[in-house]
Amino acid sequence: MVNPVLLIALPLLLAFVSIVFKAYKNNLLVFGTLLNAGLVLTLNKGQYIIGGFQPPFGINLVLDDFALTGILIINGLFLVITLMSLEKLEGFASVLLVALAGLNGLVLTGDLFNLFVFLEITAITAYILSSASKEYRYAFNYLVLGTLGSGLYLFGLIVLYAVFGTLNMADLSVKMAAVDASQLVLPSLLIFIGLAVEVKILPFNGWVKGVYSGTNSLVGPLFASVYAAGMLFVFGRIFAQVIPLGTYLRTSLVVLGALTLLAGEVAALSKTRIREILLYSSIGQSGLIAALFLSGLVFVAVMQLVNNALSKAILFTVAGQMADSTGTDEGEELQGAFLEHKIAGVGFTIAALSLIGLPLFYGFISKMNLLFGIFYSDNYWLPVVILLGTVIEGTYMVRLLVKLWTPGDEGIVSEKAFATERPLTIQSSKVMGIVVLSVVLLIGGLLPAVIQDNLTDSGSLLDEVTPAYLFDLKGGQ
Amino acid sequence: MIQYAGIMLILIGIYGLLTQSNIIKIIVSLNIFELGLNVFIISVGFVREGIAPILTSVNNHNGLVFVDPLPQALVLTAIVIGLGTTALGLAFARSIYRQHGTLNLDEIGGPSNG
Amino acid sequence: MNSLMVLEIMVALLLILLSLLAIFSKKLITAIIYLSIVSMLAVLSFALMKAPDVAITEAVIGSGLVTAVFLFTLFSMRKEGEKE
Amino acid sequence: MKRIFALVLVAVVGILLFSGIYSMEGFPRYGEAEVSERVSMSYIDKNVTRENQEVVFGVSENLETGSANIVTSIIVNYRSFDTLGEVTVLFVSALGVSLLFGSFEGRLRSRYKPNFILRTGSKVVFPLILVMGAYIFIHGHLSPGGGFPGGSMIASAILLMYLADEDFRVRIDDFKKTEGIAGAMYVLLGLVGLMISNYFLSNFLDTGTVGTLFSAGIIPVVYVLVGLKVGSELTGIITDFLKGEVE
Repeated sequence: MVNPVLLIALPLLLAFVSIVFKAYKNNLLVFGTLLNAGLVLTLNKGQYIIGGFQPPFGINLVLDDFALTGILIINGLFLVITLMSLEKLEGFASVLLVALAGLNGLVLTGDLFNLFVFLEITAITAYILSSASKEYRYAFNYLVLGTLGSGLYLFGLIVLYAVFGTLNMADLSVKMAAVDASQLVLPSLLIFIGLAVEVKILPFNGWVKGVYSGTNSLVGPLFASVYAAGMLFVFGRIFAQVIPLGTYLRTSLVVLGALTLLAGEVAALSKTRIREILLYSSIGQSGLIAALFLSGLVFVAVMQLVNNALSKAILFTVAGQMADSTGTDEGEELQGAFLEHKIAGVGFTIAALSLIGLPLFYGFISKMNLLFGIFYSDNYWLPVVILLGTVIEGTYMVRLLVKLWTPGDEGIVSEKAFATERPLTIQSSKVMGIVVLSVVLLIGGLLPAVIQDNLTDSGSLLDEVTPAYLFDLKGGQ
Repeated sequence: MIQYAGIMLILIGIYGLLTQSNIIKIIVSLNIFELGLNVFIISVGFVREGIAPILTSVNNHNGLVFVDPLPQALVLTAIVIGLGTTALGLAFARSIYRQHGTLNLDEIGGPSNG
Repeated sequence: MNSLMVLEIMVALLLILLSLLAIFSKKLITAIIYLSIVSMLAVLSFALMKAPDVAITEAVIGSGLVTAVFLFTLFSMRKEGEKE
Repeated sequence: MKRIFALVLVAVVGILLFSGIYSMEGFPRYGEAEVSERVSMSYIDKNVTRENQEVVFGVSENLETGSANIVTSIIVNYRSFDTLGEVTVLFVSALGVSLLFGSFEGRLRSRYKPNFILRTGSKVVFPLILVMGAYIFIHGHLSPGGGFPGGSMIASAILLMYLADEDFRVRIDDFKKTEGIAGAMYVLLGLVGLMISNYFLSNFLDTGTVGTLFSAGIIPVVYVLVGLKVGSELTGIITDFLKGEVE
């Protein structure tokens, strides 16, 4: 039996070792990501205690369906993205190892303060990675907002500790369910704001524009898929399973998520640079997924999250590679770029269409489930908002695809066909990664059962909003 | 009393973050925010008749009234994490200064924080 | 007991006053020094709240090393830095 | 305008905070925390199964954790995983700082020349501070302090040398190696615990009698590692911040 703490401990160990043997740090990174991706496949569900002290006194790791889906996505995508962009590592190999450990810890931990520690680890690696673009003022802006956010999260959890006397998630969720929800508005709001900074919910997402728009083909997909997925999983864990929200608070937070969705999609419509379009689409998707988690629709939210993570990994890799090799990601200047890079182009198209939710792709399955799920939950305005968002998303994505697939004004495909100074090159490692991710999206669309059964024990999360891992806390007291 | 001061410090820190445009002053505000938070956390575990949570040859058994040790352990962690972010923020400040020749975010023209 | 409460109130008021001064001071160097004093006061308040471990750590890290790192940063760009 | 807006916003947040916190049922008034209703009670009793037992300084033996300092027992035993994370935070920020300052050469110089007394004085004080730092992290389970303040003290000794001697340099590679090895040892210690007792970071050594130097199982070992690691990390950060053009 493999203990999931290894997913955190081994990358950390390798990160510490990589400081001593500097020359081998890239090899250690590849080894670590491969090791983690392998370990994920051998895990058994259950509760794993750290230090030998039973919860709520000690820290525990919780590996239920939800967390298992999270670490599968995180470790799998981390491996693919790292292997795709090894040439972009620069000095960041040790930082990436720590990031891997931090992201796994975020999803696995069953303790609120331990979550804060992992939140800070992950956030600090993100600040460092966002300085890869040399736009330090954006990285600084992110640092200030992120630190403020995690500070507010800490504030909220201390208020909870003062009242309930425990930090363990399962213990807290039981104790909080016994209290009138109006008593919990303040700590819930503080924790919401703290996480909203990282999850990119309006109006706390001021950092996203600067940080995402300058990312390269390594940092872009990492942020938009792996980090985003990790943070959303944490958000889902806390707001769908731990903290009970009162009706009014729940509705207003869902509205905030829906507003984020609309604002993101509308902003994306008016942009011409590919990475800017994608970053606003990311904001929109985060708003959507957060709204679903807040409505208690955990299962469909996870599906949409997986779809978003897979698609964004491809989209940001291609967009980042365009910017890295040609120096621009302006849609006008890259007209017809895919005619010379058909495989990458097809991958990009699959990802974009899956993101919109067209049939054949995984996105369709997730969007159908999502709409039915919401209708069954007696909410009639949210599906309308989501459909509206989808229409807007479809408009700009198709417009972008048409631009990238059709040649420019001259009508000739040659090295002068697009107006960039340097030609677009895409390394074979990236093409292979894109193919792998596109195939996953296609399998998910054509044979949904394969992904569904592997990612979650299908349906088990749909019915249970309360955590499945509740254990007997009163024992011994 | 000290608990109120902690909350006030948090508010002063947030006010500083909203109004300041100088990078160093922003980091100072962030530090004040964190200090206030730390004071608040400790105050949550304070017991007026309690003693410090260390067994010594004088206070030698567990039946005595101790202040809550857990918030103290949490604050120790928070202080070190705060040091990490402060150092990184100041390193960014220096890189920004090298890049733009100023510490004023308004002059650089990036998105202002808040 | 009573004198301790008076001390607590004084520390609380000083904390608020000095952090306001730190935020509103025109010169960066004074802001940093006020921050250092606020940190020292926090050490005092930790000691008053029976948290010796935290007090020692904050004294060494908060008011010692953080101030030093702040000053080095300012020092490295002192020409512009002192104007605000 | 910006200031008025900020003031209004902060005032609203403040009113929400004060009214929200103090209207919560069960939020303890200042100085009246109910420790017995929190998980901390078990940390004080050194027994998470909540059986009543008496812990007496210098008498009780082989408890769950042998540390006389209850805060230390939380940091290194009950919530050791947090401490590993905390060390990692410092590690990764030191890494970030050195990445940002990687291209800088030379060393900043002050306007004031250190005089003879300062130079000799600090050379005398330097080993004293080092010993003090080491004392603090070795005795972390008995007295206030521990790995973090101890390590910081070592770093401040080196800071003093930097200030007192313009030509003082540390061999930063050695510190990086110490940092990496100490961190790796911490994780390995956790993995040994995992192998011996099936729990990561478990306290697998004898805990001895409360209040004696060799009494707390892995606590002194962990604190020595943390102290070395924090000391070398902070030294690294200080050295990086002192890099710069020679003016």
